[in-house]
Amino acid sequence: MIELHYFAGIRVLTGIPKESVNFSNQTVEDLWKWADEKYPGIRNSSARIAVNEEYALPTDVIESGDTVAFIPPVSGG
Amino acid sequence: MIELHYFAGIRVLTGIPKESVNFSNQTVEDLWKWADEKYPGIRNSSARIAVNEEYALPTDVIESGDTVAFIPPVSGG
Amino acid sequence: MKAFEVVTEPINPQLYADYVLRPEAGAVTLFTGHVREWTQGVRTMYLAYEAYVPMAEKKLAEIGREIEVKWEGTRVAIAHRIGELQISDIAVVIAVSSPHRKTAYEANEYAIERIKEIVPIWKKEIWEDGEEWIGDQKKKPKEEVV
Amino acid sequence: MKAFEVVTEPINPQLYADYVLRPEAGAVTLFTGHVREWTQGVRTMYLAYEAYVPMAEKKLAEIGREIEVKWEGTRVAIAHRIGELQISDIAVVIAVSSPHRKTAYEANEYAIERIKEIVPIWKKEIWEDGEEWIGDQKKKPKEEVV
Repeated sequence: MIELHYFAGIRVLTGIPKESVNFSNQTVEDLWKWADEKYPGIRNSSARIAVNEEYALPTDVIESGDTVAFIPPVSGG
Repeated sequence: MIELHYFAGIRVLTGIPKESVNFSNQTVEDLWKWADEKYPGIRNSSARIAVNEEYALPTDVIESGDTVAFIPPVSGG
Repeated sequence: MKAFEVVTEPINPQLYADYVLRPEAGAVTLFTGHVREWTQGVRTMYLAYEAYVPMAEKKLAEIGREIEVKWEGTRVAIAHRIGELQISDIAVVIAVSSPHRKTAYEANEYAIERIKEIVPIWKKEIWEDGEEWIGDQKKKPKEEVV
Repeated sequence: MKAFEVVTEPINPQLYADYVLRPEAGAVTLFTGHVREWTQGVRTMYLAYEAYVPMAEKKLAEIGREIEVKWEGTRVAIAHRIGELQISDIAVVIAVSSPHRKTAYEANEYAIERIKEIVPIWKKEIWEDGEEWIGDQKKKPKEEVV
């Protein structure tokens, strides 16, 4: 299981702030595909994915127990 | 009469913070000559002269009642 | 206080300025970002900020380390507030001390630019006639603008 | 407080930041110049500042006007302390508010540069083994430096 966090505009799109899903030993790219199927449009949102609080590359592998966040374009300050 | 103010290093040179002197209808350049005679070296100190709280040009005329200040290179901040 | 934090209460900027001050410091720059009433002709009623708090604090600390490496002798503290903020409230404070002033300005400006690039914090603008999460696209409800 | 002043008591920077804040302001930069302990390997014990007070306040206000003309929408307050100042004491505070941050940084840095050019205030450095009024020449008692 991994934990997924959704923020700001992405949370509006998913309708939920977080969820746990069965996902392990797959890449960030795989997660994008899964997410875009479940939440059409999420991939076109310019969001980035962070794994365990670090921005991740498409080829990074997600392990069971990881915390993953969908980070839409930030607008702090 | 005009009032002369001396500050910082210039005050160390003159030994006094201010004085009143008889001076009117003469230029800033004339005052520099007078001052350098009374306080040798004052002219080489890189000071500027302010008349009535504004930096003055050598050709500006000083009138009786004016307040004149010798402003050594500033070092605030 | 922590040197790099996300807070929900009003920010007291002086705390962060005091934190970075040291005997070697000749200059302290303190930047505060405030909720502005008008942006491109649209009146903001208030803002709501949201953060991915643990990652945001980690990224703020990372920016602090970047600065302390890039400009020797600097010390940095940054706080960002989240939740509902009213006009003129402080959203972010950045304090930088440095032996010399030029560095204190440069490093401070660097910090705010980096915050806007990498720190997972989001702003929702609430106008009289709508609201929107603000991101790269900077959309505004054009038809509704008076 | 006045927006442009020379003071003898400790400076509370927040007063000046509060003064410049307005609903249009998205950014406030606050610069504080502090007495630094070490300058080029020489240890400062304390500083003494002297000013031609009426002219200094006039020139500070002039700098404020220059800024408000040069950068539209800015508001400025500046104070300089005189008398004896200890290590880390604030000698000068500059507060600038602006709709946008870039201007707030630029205008603030402009203010400190102008202060160092035109405001009749002088600094005397007091070291363990001597003292000197500091001016353009930036002399130091070379033989005495350890």
